[in-house]
Amino acid sequence: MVPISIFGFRALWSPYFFLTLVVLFLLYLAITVKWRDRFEESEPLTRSELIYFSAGMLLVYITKGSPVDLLGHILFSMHMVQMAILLLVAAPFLIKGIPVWIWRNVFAVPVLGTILRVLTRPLVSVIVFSAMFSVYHLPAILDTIKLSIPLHAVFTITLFISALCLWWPLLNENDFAPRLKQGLHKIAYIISSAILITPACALIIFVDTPVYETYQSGEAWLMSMALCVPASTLSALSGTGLSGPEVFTSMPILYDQQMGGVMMKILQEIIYGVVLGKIFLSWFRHERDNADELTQKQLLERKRLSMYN
Amino acid sequence: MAHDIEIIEKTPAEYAYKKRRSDRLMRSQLMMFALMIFMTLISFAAVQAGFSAYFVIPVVLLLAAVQVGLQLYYFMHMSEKGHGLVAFFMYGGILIAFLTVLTFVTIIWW
Amino acid sequence: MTTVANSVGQKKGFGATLWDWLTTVDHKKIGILYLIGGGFFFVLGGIEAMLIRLQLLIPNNDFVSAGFFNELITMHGTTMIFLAAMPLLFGFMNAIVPLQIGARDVAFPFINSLGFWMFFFGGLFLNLSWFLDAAPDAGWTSYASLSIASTGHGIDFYAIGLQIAGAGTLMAGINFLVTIINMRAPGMTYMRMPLFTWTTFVASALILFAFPPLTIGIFFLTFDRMFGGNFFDHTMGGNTIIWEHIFWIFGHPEVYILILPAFGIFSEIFSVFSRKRLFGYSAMVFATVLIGFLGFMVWAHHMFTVGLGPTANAIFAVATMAIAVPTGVKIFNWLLTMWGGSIKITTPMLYALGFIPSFVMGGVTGVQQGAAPLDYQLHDSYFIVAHFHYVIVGGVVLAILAATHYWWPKMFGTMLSEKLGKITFWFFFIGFHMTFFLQHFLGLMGMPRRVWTYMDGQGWNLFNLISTIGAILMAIGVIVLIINIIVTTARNERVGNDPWEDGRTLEWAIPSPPPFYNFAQTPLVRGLDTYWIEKQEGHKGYTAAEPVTDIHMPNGSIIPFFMTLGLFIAGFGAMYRVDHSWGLGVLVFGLAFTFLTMAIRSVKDDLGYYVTKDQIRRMERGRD
Amino acid sequence: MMKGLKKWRLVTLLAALTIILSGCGEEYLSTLLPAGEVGQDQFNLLLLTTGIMILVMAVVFTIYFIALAKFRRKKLGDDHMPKDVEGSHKLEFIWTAIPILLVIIMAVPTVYYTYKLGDVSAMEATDEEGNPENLVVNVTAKLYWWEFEYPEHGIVTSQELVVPTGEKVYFNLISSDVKHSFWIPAVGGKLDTNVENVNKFYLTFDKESKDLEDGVFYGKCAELCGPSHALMDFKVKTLSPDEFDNWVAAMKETEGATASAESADAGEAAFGQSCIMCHAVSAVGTSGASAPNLATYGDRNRVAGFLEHDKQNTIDWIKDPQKYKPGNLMPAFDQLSDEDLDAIADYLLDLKVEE
Amino acid sequence: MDLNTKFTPQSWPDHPETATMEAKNKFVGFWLFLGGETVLFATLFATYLALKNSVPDGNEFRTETLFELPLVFVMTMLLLTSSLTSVYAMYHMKNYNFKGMQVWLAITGFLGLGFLALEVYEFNHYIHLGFTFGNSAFSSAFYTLVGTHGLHVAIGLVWLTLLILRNAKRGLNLYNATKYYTFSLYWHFIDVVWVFIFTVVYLMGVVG
Ligand code: HEA
Ligand code: HEA
Ligand code: HEC
Ligand code: CUA
Ligand SMILES: [Cu+2]
Repeated sequence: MVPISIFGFRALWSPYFFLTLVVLFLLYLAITVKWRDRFEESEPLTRSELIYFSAGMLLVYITKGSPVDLLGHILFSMHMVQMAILLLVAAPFLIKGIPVWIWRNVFAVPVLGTILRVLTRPLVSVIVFSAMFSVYHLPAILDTIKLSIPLHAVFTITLFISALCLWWPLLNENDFAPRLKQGLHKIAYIISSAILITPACALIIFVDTPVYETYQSGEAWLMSMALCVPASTLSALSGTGLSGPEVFTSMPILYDQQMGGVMMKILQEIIYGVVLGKIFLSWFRHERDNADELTQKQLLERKRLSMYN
Repeated sequence: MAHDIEIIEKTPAEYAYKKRRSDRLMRSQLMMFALMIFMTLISFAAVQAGFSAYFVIPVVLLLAAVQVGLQLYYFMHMSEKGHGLVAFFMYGGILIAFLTVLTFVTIIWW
Repeated sequence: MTTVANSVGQKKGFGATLWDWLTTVDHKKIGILYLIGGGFFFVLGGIEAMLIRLQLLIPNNDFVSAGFFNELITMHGTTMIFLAAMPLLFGFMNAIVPLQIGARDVAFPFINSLGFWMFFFGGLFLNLSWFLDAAPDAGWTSYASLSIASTGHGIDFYAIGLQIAGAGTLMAGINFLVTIINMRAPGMTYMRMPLFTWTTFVASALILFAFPPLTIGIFFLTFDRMFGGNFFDHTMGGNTIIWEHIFWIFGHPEVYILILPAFGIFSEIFSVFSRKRLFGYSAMVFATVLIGFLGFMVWAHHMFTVGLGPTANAIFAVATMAIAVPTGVKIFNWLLTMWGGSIKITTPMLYALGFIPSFVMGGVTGVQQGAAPLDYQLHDSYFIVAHFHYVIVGGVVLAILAATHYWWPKMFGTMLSEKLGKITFWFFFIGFHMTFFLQHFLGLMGMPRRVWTYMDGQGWNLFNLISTIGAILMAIGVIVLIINIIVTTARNERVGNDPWEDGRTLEWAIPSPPPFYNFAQTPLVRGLDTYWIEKQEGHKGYTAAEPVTDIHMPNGSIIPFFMTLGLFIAGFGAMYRVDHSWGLGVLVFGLAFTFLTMAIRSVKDDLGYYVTKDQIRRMERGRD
Repeated sequence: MMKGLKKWRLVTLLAALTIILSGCGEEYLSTLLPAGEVGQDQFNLLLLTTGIMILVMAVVFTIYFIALAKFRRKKLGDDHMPKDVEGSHKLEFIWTAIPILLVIIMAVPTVYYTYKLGDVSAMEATDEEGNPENLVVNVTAKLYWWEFEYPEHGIVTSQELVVPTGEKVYFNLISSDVKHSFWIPAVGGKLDTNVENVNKFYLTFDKESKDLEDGVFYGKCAELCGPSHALMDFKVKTLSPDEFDNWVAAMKETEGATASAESADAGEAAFGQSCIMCHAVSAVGTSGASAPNLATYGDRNRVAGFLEHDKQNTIDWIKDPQKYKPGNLMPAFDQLSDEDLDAIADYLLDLKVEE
Repeated sequence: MDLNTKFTPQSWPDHPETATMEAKNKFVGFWLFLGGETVLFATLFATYLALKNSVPDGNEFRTETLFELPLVFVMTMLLLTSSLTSVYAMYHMKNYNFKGMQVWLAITGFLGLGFLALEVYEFNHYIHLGFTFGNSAFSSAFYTLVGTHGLHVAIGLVWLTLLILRNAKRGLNLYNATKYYTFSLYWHFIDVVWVFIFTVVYLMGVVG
């Protein structure tokens, strides 16, 4: 078995990507701390916001920059883990990490705000995300995307944005943009999004042949490696018998693929489970803290119902 | 006595408001009906036109799902107040329905 | 129309009493009916169990014949699950849940009574098979190839009887759901509902979603056996695995329908007899909901050896194991409820204490079975029998026995003897472990389940012998309980509102047994364990939410009885249609009769009646 | 330190378990004494999960007994009012997290073995000459007997499965009437024989059966299949590869054997008269017979899978099969004279391929 | 409750279907029942999908050749329209226009009857072709799924007739308003199921 370190430092740790993220992080600090007073209605950065944002950035780097990314090009199951973490963990973290007042300003930008408001409408966002996610995993599409660097970048970023839109209505607590107020609606939203990505996962899990060219040994696989391995390294490696994923793992390709589907589904279920738990908890707190008000409501309702009795 | 019925008359203004609202609602429902008919037509047409099954099946399924959503939310008023738990149970039912169908088309052989 | 006077109950003749019970729509009386019906079937199922155990006492026994043995296990399983455990739980739900939420009755009193009669006639139908033709003999799971091949009318009895009883269960489920959603007293927010109410709620939701698949599955079976269908006939393109899926899509949630109310019962008991509020209430509620939810995702763990392929097995294995987590949360919360409390060991508490170790043992073997490759060895062996009796008897039956002692004073106004209660417990508990503990090892030693007899020399003799002796001890325990009930009823020493003295929930705030309208005034709920709060503040009874007003009560009706009778008759028609020409006529007549009663019900207005303020005041005064 | 301690405890626990569990059961029948790799894998999983379960129970029981000992009202006094606590997030986190951890520990080997034991891709593998590399046995379950076909060799046998040790044996399983389930507890379990599709799996047999008490492993039908489900046993003979080859050769030699009604042997004649239409006496053939192949009857260990293998039982069986196996599909031959029965039994007991 | 209380359009409550405790119970209960029905039909659909075109050797009935879309299209239109007419009926119910409601409900009933008649015709046609209930597993699954829906329509029609006739003389009150309302929910639900039937059974059947 060959270790993946043969691809060299750049492929493993994506230094340029790392630098980009560092710059973004500095920008974040600058806006939220240094230049904050230049914005009206700004509020001081809270600790939890900082933590969420840093964690989000870190996860983005881990999934798209670190060796995980490279593995994700070799193993389909790793790719699915990467997707799950990027789309279902990093995305909500970033939303929560950016202070509300910034979001308010973003949504106030004339055209952009309107578009965002449409894209983050619950019905739209859940459909767009599921559609993009499912389409992405159609064998023909995935194979095409993985053979072109720009296409891959564009699609990854769009998918990520659609994930942000998916999470928005759940996390938002203000009226300037779409939000789901009631716990029940949130639950329905989560369940329907879980359902909508199931067909894609199920197909991946239950199809009985390897369907992704770019995850099988051969030309396509090697070409797709170009996405994260510098061309020079790759050409230097040619002739070392680099033929396909089997060089790095003993797992049969079909199992890798099925495991990918299963990993995606399980991770997604765990994440959604945690979110459901949180929704339940906040519902519980709401009921506990507003018990008197709820009682008044019940008394009124009782009166209404006995009016005609 | 509790079973003396109180009758509350609406003022003319209130009544007019109620009328207006229900007429507006009715108009939107009529539009939804038109939409539903339209979608049905598309479904049948897509099949008749003989496109590839890989295209037709997702499309007709999607249209069916949307149509059902319209029925539930517009004709059956599932979005109105007091339908929270109702919606919850409908979604629960749909989830289980979905799982059942999913297994029957995957892990029962053939 | 029932008048107020006779609802209050003067001395009545036998005929009038009978009529009263046949027509009652009062949730408390229906609760008692469920207890009687369920209790009867429990003893019946128990006797079947005893016969099973006697047959397996020694190798090569011929105490019963092979065919009869299969009828015994089938009827034992079916009776215990559908006609004993569930109805007994329904009995307590009916009697207690409306009281706990401060309601005067359930949402649909009429349907409540219909549900009971459906259960009862369904059970009767099923058990008449012993006398007519032959009893069902394909196991309580009635896997399709065997149940289609089975000759005689046995399986037909199973199909039709369960269809009728199942419809009743579904009605009861919807009824409880609506009752809990709509009829809670002011101030009873969801997060103040006692756990028994919560578990009833979730179990009812499971019923709502689990019973329709069963209905359909049984229809398929009926069609295949009686009307020329081909769902399960592989020579005609059919597929027997469909039955297995449908049965377990129903069957797995069904076991949680049984255990969740049991959890609820124990939650009440732990908290009352530890004199302490339930530890981690919100986590308990969430765990309940989560168990209900996950309960629908794991059914294929009963089908690991069917050959669904490694991927399906792996998914369902992991999902199955996940259920251990919320269940564990519950177990630890109970332990921590006791921790730091003031534990009084009454009979109900004794059952609760017996429950924890028993259920944990049953639960962990469940998780072992969830490990698919290991289950290849365990499936259909006595290990499985041991597992599910540990969870069912160690969980559900102990809960039912506990609830019997705990709520008996509330339902009947007199306390069961504590001494006899404890004797029952010890016989039952020791007998239970003796019977089922060794069965784990029998399974591991290669003994398949559902075997009519076994050869000598396989190393199973001793454990089977011990197991049978244990079963006898259990029977003695049950007999002591029956004696206890008779003695207590004869002695009839009346008790007050709160006989355990540490009651926390609303049912203990009103007289035992409660008046037919339950609460003279609708209560105002002031927190979790509202009666406990009132007592702490030195109040007597409960705070009222509104002044004394006239109370609207539903009318009794005989229609549910006749509606079900029609179906009962139609069932015979459907079954005998195949071999007698009159069958069709009977089928049509029965259905027509039912439809007629339904039409009468829908055309005849039934608006109920009022109990006036004065009458209430008089009755409440008469009590003190 | 803590960790080391825990590990140490787990190891002793497992060791103790192994001893306790293997103490019970018969070698030829118990899952606790695995005689093959599959059974061993499953047994290891049993040990692992049992270990975890005992740990869980130990924790629960400890808290339980301490609580019970410390907080009795008898001790605390009748008017002791405990403090009400709502809950504890820290504790709740602990008892959610630790079970999750334990579940993961169990889930990993579970998934691994599920795939490992489900891997039948090598079933159809052939060597250069197109000969199958692995032994494949087609099992057909019938009311209430088992038929084993060796398609590679063109032979069939029933009631007794004969397999070589030390290699993977692949099985194709189907049922011809109602559902049954194929289980050899000591070797590994178990797979259903459905009516509408062929199920596949493999087992390995690591121990020769001749040292066992009866010289065979016991096999069981594990799915309720009618009145005689309990009696639908079969036996498994495991032979060294050489002996197995000999056995196959001997089986092939019975080609064309039949029982003629005109034979001088009274037993053969009577058999040819009444029985040959259902029972074959040649082991060469394919599956699909309506009654067990009797070519190896004399080598058998049991009559009809479960009765003591002797002449009296053979006669009794032929006279009234229903008495011994209710619901089986062989008609009674009580009209046969005692001499005929005696001769048939002798004839049958002489049908052997082993020495 | 008093059946004789007379309302006027002005005093008629905004939500008559949930104006009393009994009404609200019925309303919630009926919705829950529909949730259960969803699972019930799902089981039928799942079975149908598993057994679709699953026939013994030599049997030539297949979805592709059996189903005819024009008939299904007409049936669909009838049922969809009846869904709209029942919306109209509820519109009048909420406005306390009893006559209007009854008329629209009657129209709904006739449309439903038309649907049912076509379905009977369709089944009859198949049976004459030899595609009987016992023809194959596929036929059993088909008739059971579509027939269960048809049975729901039939029950709905009986219910509707009883409602219309029973209340013809006494007009609208809070006691029967819920009954009308739940009927309309039921009817919409039947429509929802049909949408899936024509999609999954007929359209996907013709596509293959
Ligand atoms: C009340 C009924 C009841 C209950 C509650 C359960 C609970 C569980 N059951 Fe059981 N089961 C049955 C009734 C029940 N079962 C019946 C009747 C059958 C046989 C049907 C038939 O074939 O006839 C059956 C069969 C059955 C099988 C199929 C076996 C086979 O036929 O091959 C399986 C397999 O996974 C299983 C698993 C489980 C699991 C994982 C749980 C879990 O819910 C248990 C969870 C509880 C715990 C685990 C204990 C407490 C937890 C802790 C203390 C936390 C820490 C624990 C860990 C980390 C492990 N059950
Ligand atoms: C709620 C469910 C429930 C309950 C409570 C029980 C309770 C008992 N069960 Fe049950 N059992 C099942 C559900 C249940 N069982 C199921 C689903 C099956 C599987 C069926 C199948 O394979 O299809 C099964 C199978 C089953 C078997 C395996 C059969 C086989 O596979 O061959 C055995 C064997 O020991 C058994 C024994 C017992 C015993 C001894 C009790 C005891 O706990 C019973 C205790 C009760 C009594 C003993 C009542 C006694 C009362 C009297 C005797 C009164 C005396 C009478 C008079 C005075 C008139 N059961
Ligand atoms: C109608 C077919 C039929 C006929 C005829 C028939 N048998 Fe059988 N026989 C069976 C079947 C089926 C079994 C398997 C029974 C079981 O184990 O469930 C069987 C089993 C046996 C067995 C036990 C087989 C074993 O492997 O242990 C013997 C011995 C036997 N038959 C002998 C006879 C003899 C001798 C006759 C004639 C006198 C005879 N049979 C006629 C169908 C038949
Ligand atoms: Cu064959 Cu049991
Ligand atoms: Cu289960």
